[in-house]
Amino acid sequence: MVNLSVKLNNLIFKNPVMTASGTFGYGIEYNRFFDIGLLGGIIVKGLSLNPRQGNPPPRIIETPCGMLNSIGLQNIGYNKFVSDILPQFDNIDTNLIVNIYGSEIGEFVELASKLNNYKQISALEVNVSCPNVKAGGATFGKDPEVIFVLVSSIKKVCEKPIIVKLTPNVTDIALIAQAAQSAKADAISLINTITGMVIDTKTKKPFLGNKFGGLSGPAIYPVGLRMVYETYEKINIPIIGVGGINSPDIAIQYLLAGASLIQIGTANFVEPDISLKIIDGIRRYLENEKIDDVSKLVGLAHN
Amino acid sequence: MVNLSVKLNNLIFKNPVMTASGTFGYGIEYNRFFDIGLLGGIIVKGLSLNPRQGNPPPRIIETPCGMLNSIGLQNIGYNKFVSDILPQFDNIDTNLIVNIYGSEIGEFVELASKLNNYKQISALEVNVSCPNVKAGGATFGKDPEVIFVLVSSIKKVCEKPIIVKLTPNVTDIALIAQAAQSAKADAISLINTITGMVIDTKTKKPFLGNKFGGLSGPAIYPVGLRMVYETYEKINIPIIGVGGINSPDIAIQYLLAGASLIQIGTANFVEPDISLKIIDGIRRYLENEKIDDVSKLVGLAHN
Amino acid sequence: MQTLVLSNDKVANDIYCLKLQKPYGFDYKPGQFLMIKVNNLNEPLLRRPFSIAKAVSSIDIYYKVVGLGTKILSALKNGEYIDITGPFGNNFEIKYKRLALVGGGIGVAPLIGLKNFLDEQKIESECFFGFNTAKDCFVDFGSIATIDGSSGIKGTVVDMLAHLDNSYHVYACGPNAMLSALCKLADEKGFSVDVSLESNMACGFGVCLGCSVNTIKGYKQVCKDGPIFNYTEIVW
Amino acid sequence: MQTLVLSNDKVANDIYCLKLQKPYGFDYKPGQFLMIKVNNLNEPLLRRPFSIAKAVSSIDIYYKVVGLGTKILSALKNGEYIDITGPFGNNFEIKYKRLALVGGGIGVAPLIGLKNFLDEQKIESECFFGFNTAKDCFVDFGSIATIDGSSGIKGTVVDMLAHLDNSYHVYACGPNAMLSALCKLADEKGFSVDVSLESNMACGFGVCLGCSVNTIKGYKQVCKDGPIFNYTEIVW
Ligand SMILES: Cc1cc2nc3c(=O)[nH]c(=O)nc-3n(C[C@H](O)[C@H](O)[C@H](O)COP(=O)(O)OP(=O)(O)OC[C@H]3O[C@@H](n4cnc5c(N)ncnc54)[C@H](O)[C@@H]3O)c2cc1C
Ligand SMILES: Cc1cc2nc3c(=O)[nH]c(=O)nc-3n(C[C@H](O)[C@H](O)[C@H](O)COP(=O)(O)OP(=O)(O)OC[C@H]3O[C@@H](n4cnc5c(N)ncnc54)[C@H](O)[C@@H]3O)c2cc1C
Ligand SMILES: Cc1cc2nc3c(=O)[nH]c(=O)nc-3n(C[C@H](O)[C@H](O)[C@H](O)COP(=O)(O)O)c2cc1C
Ligand SMILES: Cc1cc2nc3c(=O)[nH]c(=O)nc-3n(C[C@H](O)[C@H](O)[C@H](O)COP(=O)(O)O)c2cc1C
Ligand code: FES
Ligand code: FES
Repeated sequence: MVNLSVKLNNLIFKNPVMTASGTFGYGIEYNRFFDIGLLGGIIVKGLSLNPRQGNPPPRIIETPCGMLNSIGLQNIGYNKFVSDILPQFDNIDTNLIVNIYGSEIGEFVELASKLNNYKQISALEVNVSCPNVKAGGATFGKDPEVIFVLVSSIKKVCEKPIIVKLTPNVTDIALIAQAAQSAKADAISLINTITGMVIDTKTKKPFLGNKFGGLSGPAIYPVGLRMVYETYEKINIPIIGVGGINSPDIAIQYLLAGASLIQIGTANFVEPDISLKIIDGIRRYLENEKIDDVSKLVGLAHN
Repeated sequence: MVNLSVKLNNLIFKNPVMTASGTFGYGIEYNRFFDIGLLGGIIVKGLSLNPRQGNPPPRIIETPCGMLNSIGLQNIGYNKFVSDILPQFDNIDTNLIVNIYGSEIGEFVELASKLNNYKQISALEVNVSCPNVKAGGATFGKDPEVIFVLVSSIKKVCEKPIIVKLTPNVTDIALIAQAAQSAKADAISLINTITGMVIDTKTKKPFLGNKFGGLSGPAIYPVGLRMVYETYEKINIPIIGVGGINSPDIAIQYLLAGASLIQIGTANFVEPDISLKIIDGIRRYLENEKIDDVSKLVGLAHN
Repeated sequence: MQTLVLSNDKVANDIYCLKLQKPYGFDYKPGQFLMIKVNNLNEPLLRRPFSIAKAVSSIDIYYKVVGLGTKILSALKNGEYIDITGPFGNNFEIKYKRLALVGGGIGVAPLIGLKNFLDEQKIESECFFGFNTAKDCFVDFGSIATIDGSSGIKGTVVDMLAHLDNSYHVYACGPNAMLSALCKLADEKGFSVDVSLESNMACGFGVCLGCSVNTIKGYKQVCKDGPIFNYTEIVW
Repeated sequence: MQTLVLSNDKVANDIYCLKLQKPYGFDYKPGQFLMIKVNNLNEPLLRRPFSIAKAVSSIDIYYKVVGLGTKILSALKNGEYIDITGPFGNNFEIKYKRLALVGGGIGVAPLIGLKNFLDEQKIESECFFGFNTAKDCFVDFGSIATIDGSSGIKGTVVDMLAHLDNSYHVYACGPNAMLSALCKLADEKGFSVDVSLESNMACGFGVCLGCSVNTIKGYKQVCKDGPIFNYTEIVW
């Protein structure tokens, strides 16, 4: 029997496979496909203090082995989230992680301090990397000093583990990760989407209502993997790998590169129960390789 | 009849389609497939003063809708290039552009000043963006000040148009392009490859001999397109678009985003005569749209 | 869910009818759709949405070849398997009015199942379908209009609706030009209209938030709040 | 070049023989290979290299299903078209020595064409082919060895070569383990060996510089300087 469970601070993940923010709704929607309690964790759609409308349509377009999205953080807002969604998690046996977004530092802090009160929530993932909102987000994610202030401020008001999710659209991602680590972040998620665009040659205009969108899907996995590998050599808090994972092989590549946990994003749309297949594939790989604990894979590619 | 020709300084390109450095050998190799004189231009494999061995194998691996390469600028060096290759271009009626690389500024400058003497060469493309060499290259491409000094120095010793080819692995590509423009670059090529990696789960090691490689192919086109679009709003010298182009539609998207010329890279491996198909496709698009000059497409997506 | 292809035949110009083995316990309401993964590769990456035209002995889908996904679909042979998810979406609500089904081109597809359902329930309805030419027509019932007059009356489907008044409720699906002509007529004559909308989709069940349409109450999801909307709700 | 598939049959465990219509004027030398685009999509993106096993009435390729590209290839039906480029690469040079052809597994493929050529030229040669089991064997000539003894002698192909001495020249293709055993024997017995090498390839004709192999004279390109190299040249 192999051990698939992973520890992060005091949190136990029953396996290293989580679902990525914005690709798994509020989790509940997937119960029609499988028991979401089987997952290592669920990261819900980016939440803000107030409800957000999101960007004008069209919001998605397919690209070669990928897709662009410009959802723009449409969400139901804090109040509705705690009243309607949280109670549904009372009896779901997995880690619920709330991805949070604010248009300024104060908003992040207020939201984090409020969410700190809910026992259903295992950790917060701070989204400093969404390319689809005008104010705040993207800028935050690119400046190590802002990251430091943001994360320090959140840590002051929230006792739950703080995961910082970074944008790949930077020159040196490890530098930003180091700033988050200095501010006592508990883990780093890498990567959010890569900014891209598609132009409609019929109308001669950008296809997406918001012009730009975030590229996700298998196309980007070599980039996410490289960033995990690079960052692993520069920080000593856990890394959560995300970007293009849609097979056990790619998931294992992320673990070998240095990710302690991984997230499945776009692949959830294509194959709703892909996470289970990946958990199973990781288990079988460990059995074949006669490795008794998934944590022993982490970072092996650096040896 | 539509006009496909494009002017850059005093250079006339008979059409906007060129072949990208490193994907078209020294050009001659493609004569077995079609008359390379039909191209707008040919950009040869990155040249350095001295011959280079390149990186250890394996050097390529396929990824979803893309490929990673870590060739490491293997090339025959200046002497052999001017003695063996250049004379073959005496009677080829297209623009020959030499992509140059140096491990320090002095080397770039020396090479540019030597190449300045050869009438077969239409322009130089300065590769400040190759991620596969340890010294120089990649760092150059990420620091606007270094770019400024490098390009200014080259401009002093070389009268031919200087095209600066930038790396996409930066936070703000338009900023780097602006530095090149200030240094009197004649055009900007966007983009080189995005750094990525693949790990072999059998050996648990990075697959490529050089660990990291550059991601190219259709997977990256939304990223290249976005960078062209962004940069077009910040500079007023011509942009040459490159990254994932393998169909007339994508080529036209680049023109609409603001590229005056485009380059075909990885697609040359898959379909050696793809450039001709793209030239033809652009012509047919212009005819259908009743646009008489390809230059009228450039930047239209910004309106 | 891997599903057996029973047949996949060309039924008109660029239009195919795909029949899939009905999985045990499969149930749907007229207006709902499936998401189909057309091959096992990463290209095309996403599933494609298709209305269920009928699900009596098999699941029937009518589709038009417009791009890569539908082109790949059209090469499927009986005996092969494809992966479906669904059914998703809301459904046509039956109104206690005189009912007219109005479809244009491939937009006729979701109305076939509705007609079937209404017939089963012994609810009367009139059908009006428009095509460019006779070669595009893939239904054998209802009143037909073609732009070139090669079948039925010459003109658009909306030209056949002069008799509709406020006692009617219309179920419509078709190209935007048709829908806007129809809605203009509805404003004039006072009949009500439910339309089935399209949008690029990634998931099909409300989690990606990619398929938004602008309504008078803000953005709604075509896949979950729709695909069927009252036309007065939509900000066209 | 779009080329008609004449047949594509399973000939052994996971091994298929693909026969393509020979384009007018097509010529090749034994040892050369084709680059095949297995479908019209961006996945798999790159062409795949395959040795030409024979090109008499048709172009014959023997391939083993090992990954996505070869899996897609195995679903091709006669009457369909695939796109080939080539032939590329150098070829087996005929030496004026006693000749032995030594192949392991799918590595036997390029030697089939060489054998054919030698027979045509009335040049004598001995053939030794090794497989894991009888079910993997797809040739009907030569001496066979199988690991499990289910066909021919029990053992590896190298076990059949004890009689080779420095009067012999060997043409070899197969897995690395076989090649290194063979080369060790060659060092002992003094026979010379040309091997056909493999590498990941993007272009197949020397422009991407992706298929390098380390030789005593520096990196060389498997696609252009090879795929056939004298084994003493290679830094193993
Ligand atoms: C609820 C619902 C039900 C549907 N039911 C049916 C049905 O029953 N039958 C049927 O035939 N169809 C139906 N459709 C439409 C069908 O889903 C599409 O035709 C199909 O997804 C096309 O896929 P494709 O891969 O062939 O085309 P794609 O290549 O994906 O192109 C499809 C469309 O996407 C857009 N597009 C893609 N790329 C670009 C680009 N670069 N620039 C601009 N535009 C682009 C274009 O509008 C193009 O026509 C339905 C759609 C929805 C939402
Ligand atoms: C000159 C030449 C001649 C050849 N002749 C023949 C022939 O006649 N018959 C024949 O059957 N084969 C031949 N081959 C080999 C054949 O080209 C390959 O088997 C084929 O390209 C495999 O393609 P695929 O898409 O099925 O496998 P892929 O999925 O591309 O995998 C093929 C191999 O690539 C490597 N690989 C891919 N991805 C990864 C990864 N993430 N990590 C680690 N490794 C990876 C593995 O080694 C894997 O086995 C020849 C090769 C060369 C160079
Ligand atoms: C439709 C969509 C919506 C997303 N929304 C969010 C979000 O709200 N917050 C966030 O941090 N990341 C969001 N992401 C990014 C994903 O969580 C993930 O980082 C990214 O898609 C890369 O992983 P993938 O390639 O597996 O999809 C979103 C991605 C997609 C495709
Ligand atoms: C095998 C290979 C070698 C390359 N060598 C060079 C080079 O020597 N100099 C350079 O500036 N760019 C080089 N490039 C980058 C390409 O010119 C191009 O910028 C990049 O591949 C993106 O375009 P594509 O997606 O169309 O291939 C190389 C790319 C590949 C795939
Ligand atoms: S398609 Fe994903 S929410 Fe509608
Ligand atoms: S495969 Fe491109 S150089 Fe050999």
